[in-house]
Amino acid sequence: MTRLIAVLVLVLGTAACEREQRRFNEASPASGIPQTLKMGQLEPGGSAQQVTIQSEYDENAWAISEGKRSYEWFNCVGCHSHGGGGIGPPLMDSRWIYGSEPENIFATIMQGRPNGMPSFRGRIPQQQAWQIVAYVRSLAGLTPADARSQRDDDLFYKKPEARTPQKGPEGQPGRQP
Amino acid sequence: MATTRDLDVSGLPNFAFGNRTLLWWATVCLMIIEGMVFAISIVTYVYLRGRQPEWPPNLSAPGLFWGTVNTMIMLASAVPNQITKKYAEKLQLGPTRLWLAVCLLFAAAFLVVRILEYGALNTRWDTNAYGSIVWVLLSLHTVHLLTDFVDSVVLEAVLFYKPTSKRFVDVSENAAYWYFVVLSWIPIYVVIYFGPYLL
Amino acid sequence: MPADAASPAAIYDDRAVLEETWRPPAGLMGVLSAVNHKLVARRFVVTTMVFFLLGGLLALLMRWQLRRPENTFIGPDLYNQLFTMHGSTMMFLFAVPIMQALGLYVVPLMIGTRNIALPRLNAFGYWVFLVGGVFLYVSFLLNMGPDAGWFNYVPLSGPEFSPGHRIDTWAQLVNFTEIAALVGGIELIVTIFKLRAPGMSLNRLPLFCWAQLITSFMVIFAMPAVMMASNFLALDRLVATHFFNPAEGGDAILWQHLFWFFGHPEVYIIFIPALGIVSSIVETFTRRPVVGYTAMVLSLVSTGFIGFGLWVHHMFATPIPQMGQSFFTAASMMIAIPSGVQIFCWIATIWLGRPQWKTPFLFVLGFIAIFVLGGLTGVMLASVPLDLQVHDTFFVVAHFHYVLIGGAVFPLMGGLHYWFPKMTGRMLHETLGRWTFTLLFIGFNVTFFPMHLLGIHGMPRRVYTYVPDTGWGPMNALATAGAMIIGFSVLLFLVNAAWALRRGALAGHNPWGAATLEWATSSPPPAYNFHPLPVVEGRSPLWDRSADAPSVIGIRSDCREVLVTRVLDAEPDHKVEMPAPSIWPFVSAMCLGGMFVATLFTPWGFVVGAVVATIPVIIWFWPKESDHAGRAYRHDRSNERAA
Amino acid sequence: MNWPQTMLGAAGPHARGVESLWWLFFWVTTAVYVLVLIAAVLATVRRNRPVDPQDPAASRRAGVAIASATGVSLVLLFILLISSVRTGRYSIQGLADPSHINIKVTAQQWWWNVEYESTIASQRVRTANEIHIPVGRPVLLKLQSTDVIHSLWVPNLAGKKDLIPGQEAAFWIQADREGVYRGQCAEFCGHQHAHMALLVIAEDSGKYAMWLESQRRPAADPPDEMAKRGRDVFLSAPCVMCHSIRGTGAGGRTAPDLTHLASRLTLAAGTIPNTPGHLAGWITDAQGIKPGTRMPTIGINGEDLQALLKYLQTLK
Repeated sequence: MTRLIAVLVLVLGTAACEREQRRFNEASPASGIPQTLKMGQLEPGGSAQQVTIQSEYDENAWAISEGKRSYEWFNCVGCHSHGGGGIGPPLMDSRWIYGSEPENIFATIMQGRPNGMPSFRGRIPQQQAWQIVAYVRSLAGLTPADARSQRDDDLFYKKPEARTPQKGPEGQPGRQP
Repeated sequence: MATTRDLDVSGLPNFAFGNRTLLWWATVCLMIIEGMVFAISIVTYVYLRGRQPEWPPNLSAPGLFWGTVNTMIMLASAVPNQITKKYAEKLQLGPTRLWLAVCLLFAAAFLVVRILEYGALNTRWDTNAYGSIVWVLLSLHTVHLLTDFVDSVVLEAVLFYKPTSKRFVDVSENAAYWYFVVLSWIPIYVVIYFGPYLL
Repeated sequence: MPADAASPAAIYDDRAVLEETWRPPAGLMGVLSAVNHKLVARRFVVTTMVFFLLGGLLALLMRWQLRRPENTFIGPDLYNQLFTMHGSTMMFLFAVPIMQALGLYVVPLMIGTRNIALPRLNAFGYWVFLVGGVFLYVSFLLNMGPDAGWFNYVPLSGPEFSPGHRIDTWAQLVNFTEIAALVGGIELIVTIFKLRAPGMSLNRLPLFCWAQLITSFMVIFAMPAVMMASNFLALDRLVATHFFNPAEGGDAILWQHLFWFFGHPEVYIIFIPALGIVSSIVETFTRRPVVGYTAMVLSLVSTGFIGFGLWVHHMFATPIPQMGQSFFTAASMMIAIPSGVQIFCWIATIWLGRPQWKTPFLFVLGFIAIFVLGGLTGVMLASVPLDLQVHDTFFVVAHFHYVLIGGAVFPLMGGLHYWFPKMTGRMLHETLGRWTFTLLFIGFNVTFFPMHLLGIHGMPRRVYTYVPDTGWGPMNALATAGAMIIGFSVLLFLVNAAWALRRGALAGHNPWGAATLEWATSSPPPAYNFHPLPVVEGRSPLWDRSADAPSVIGIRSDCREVLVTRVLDAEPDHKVEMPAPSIWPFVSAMCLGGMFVATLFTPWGFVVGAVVATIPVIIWFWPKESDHAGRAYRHDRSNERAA
Repeated sequence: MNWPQTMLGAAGPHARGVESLWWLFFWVTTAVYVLVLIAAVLATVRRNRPVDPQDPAASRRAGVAIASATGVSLVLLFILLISSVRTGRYSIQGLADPSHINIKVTAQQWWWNVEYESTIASQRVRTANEIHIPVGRPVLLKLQSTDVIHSLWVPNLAGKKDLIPGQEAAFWIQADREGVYRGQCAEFCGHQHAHMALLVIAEDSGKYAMWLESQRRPAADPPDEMAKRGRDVFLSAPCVMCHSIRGTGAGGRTAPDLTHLASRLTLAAGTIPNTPGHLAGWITDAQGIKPGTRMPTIGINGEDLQALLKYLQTLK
């Protein structure tokens, strides 16, 4: 019985530790863009083994809140507004033109995309870029709920990300489900 | 060394009503705490009102109908409550059970009406500071209605299960607390429903 | 009450039967279901002292980081958690509860009754407190400790600038400790009003009991403010209400008003019981009742009242109208008068009496030396222009440590040395006690006096480091050295206590020759405290006890019966049966704890938790055989009938 | 870098009023403290004690002594109260002077944004962590905060004032002597609350006017080839996302304005002196100096870094 409790506390511990970690100066998960990046599902021969980049920023509450601040400071709000879209496509829904995995979103930010998405390579430092990636995924509900941000001290334009329903990464291009 | 001046207390009764009992003083302390909780919430309401030019801010004031109905039911519930207290202090088991059941009916009534009251508030708790404080005021009182309802149900069950003299003291104290819950609704009712006009 | 008709004749005033009726059950179940006020209170004192040690360790870590400029021993993130945990532990988990715990132990003995008024509620209060403390420290070890200061100003502690659940941990801790304090407050008020021994009218109530009574009333009036504030903050953080969101009508200063309306009475809730302890010690060790009993009681009452009227002196730097601030300057200065009167009365008592140089009395002298200085710097802080210069600097850190350590910890250490023989039956070692006092006195002054200078030279509070060119290095190093000395003295006290438990001299009934009733019982007192119940004839019951002093007879020994007396003149009124030990307060506390912790993660945790927590409370109230203890109930188990 | 930061070296009328009040309080309270200590010591060690500790005559005399001591403390407190309220009223006295200077100070997480207001747009000046003021003239600071509560405190000139988000506070400072006075944020505001200092540089009106004039000019063109290359490095590095240099394409508003960076005495809100070495350290490893600050770690080194430093030094 005590072993069970010990395991429980350990699991709880790692989850809580992970969410509350404040990582100030850390190399981001994948500095370069991995070669496994694909835009479509089609490929000759059998399906190769898919390398998954697990950005630990997804579960980190502080990284997501820093990502939210960078999202507003770097004027992503100008086109995507607070996730609802405008000139740029909405980020809260589950339709991902270029893929919803961390490395897909990272590539979109770095390379830019046609129809107006500027390329921020060299302009947004790596760590802040990955924090914005984590925040964008939390907008769509792809990250664990208890790490997402609550309301902010501004006008109450939408429900905070923490209370948007959790969505699984169902059927986007670039990554088999 | 028993001396002649010893104080013999063997003849004293083993229960009492009103402010002679321990429970009465504990209930008074509880009423002070709950009273302070309500007072601070009302002060917060007035403070937040002071910071806004327009109140409620671009929302319509809460509908008066259900709130007033509920206030009437609560005030009316004071009658069976007083009768229950009278019979309890006369240790008459039958009438106490009956009138406590009547009190429960009233309690059920104003709990149901309270659900409709929430609808008449015309705001959500997360719309703005006005919505937040109004929902907190109403919910705080609702928690007290619920706890009072559950207390009375348990007391009624105990009166059927094992009615000793101590239980009558409990019924009398519960009636006193019922008064507090009903009377503390009056200032909250005035603040929630007439705040937009008075303040 | 058992049905008198069927059972054999009730047994009155029989010590052996009394012994059996009041004996607490043994084993783990006995520990979890104990309701005897002495068992629960001793456990409470030990738990709060453990939190005192933890808080002290945090302080040493902070001092070690601050000992030289730009130190990298601890980073800003951990340091913010350290000083928040130090503040929250010392204020919520040590200072307020230990004064109440001491009251829960001593008050029933001092007023001559057998148990606290609502014993199961007392057990429930302790368990809720324990769950809260363990919850805070487990969160801290999981890197989830609060990190926005013990008073947690919004918007830094709001949802936007404190991501994660660190601040929610603080909000739930406040709920736990408030419930424990409120419950303790209710019990002490009901006990002091209704369970006093016959003859102990209100004007014969010992000053320690007056202090606990006034503290309990302050608890009842002040604590709801912080409960509402922390729950408003929790709602803002979890379900997006807007109490503190300036963009949607909320306000950051609302938090400061709500918190400090509780905050300032809180420091008097810590300080007034300490005044009670000092009065008890001064009375015993000068062998003379304290001069000016009425003046002392009126001073306690007026300190309690004025304490509610000066919370804005924590907010002089906020843009609040200047005229309002002057009112609070006057109120903050006025509160120095009652404390001054008490100091003068104690000095007069020492002047007239015959002081004995024992450890408790040394702590009282230390209290006078340190607290008076702290009170005078408090008068300085009451003035708006001066406060605008030294607010939120190390000058304030020095001030509140002078009035809290000087004003509360010194009397507390004196009180622990004074009542240790009564609680454990063993005397503490006198020389070790003197060394504890000397080291604490020296260490305290070496640590906190330089902080006055640091504050005047511009060092703000809550900084994890400072730039070398500010010249604050040497004084901070001195403060760190002083902190080490304090650590040694606390260690010495632990050694003294551990040694005394095994090999301390046996303390008889009244080792200090004191006057109050708790010294009429054996050390440690039996489970039923008094047999027979004493009748009180004066303010110092044991000193002016006549030869043929009457006592109370006619209380049943075969069930846990207690005499209830009237509030003003303590005339016997009726008798009440105290409930027997029960496991349900423990279970209710655990369920309530589960509810609060679940609320941290999902708002539905509150709804489901509330339903789950109601069940054990109903079972606790539900009439069961196990509610009654004593021989009276063993016969008529079978034919239980309506009374 | 060791500029004065103490309450006892008053360099302005407001701080001087408080300093004299401090010494009044200090001497009164010290006297009271010494008297109480003497009374306590005497009471403890006195020899000829009354035979009966509770003899009524002695108790009555003690009662009179207590009453008189309380009376004296009441009078002393009243004196302190009156002097405190009078000094307090003085601190808002500067409002009457119409020729005051308007400066808007916005506190952000862990630096101070200073804006010299003017009705003419081109006359406006935006700088950071330094407030230049002319000697002898009252200055009105309009205090705002964009995130959490901060508190502006320059002990040599005046008390402190909180900057509350959602509210604007007015705050008067005035310097009577030339000098550089250091101040620090006094309300806990997060990770780098410890390194959120600011400097108030009081200079005579002539120097102040020259400084203001130079701050109004946009950045000068880089004189030599290396500085020009430094500017290109600046415009292609992450710096442009947050910083602004008037006269170039960089227009970020969320970080300090670098148009006249080289004219400032310190970097990173008073944490490090403004030398090329410290500037290089700050650019490449900001988190090392102020862990948790909003300045990210920039991956520029070698040749680019030297060019960038050269360019930043031309921004006088």
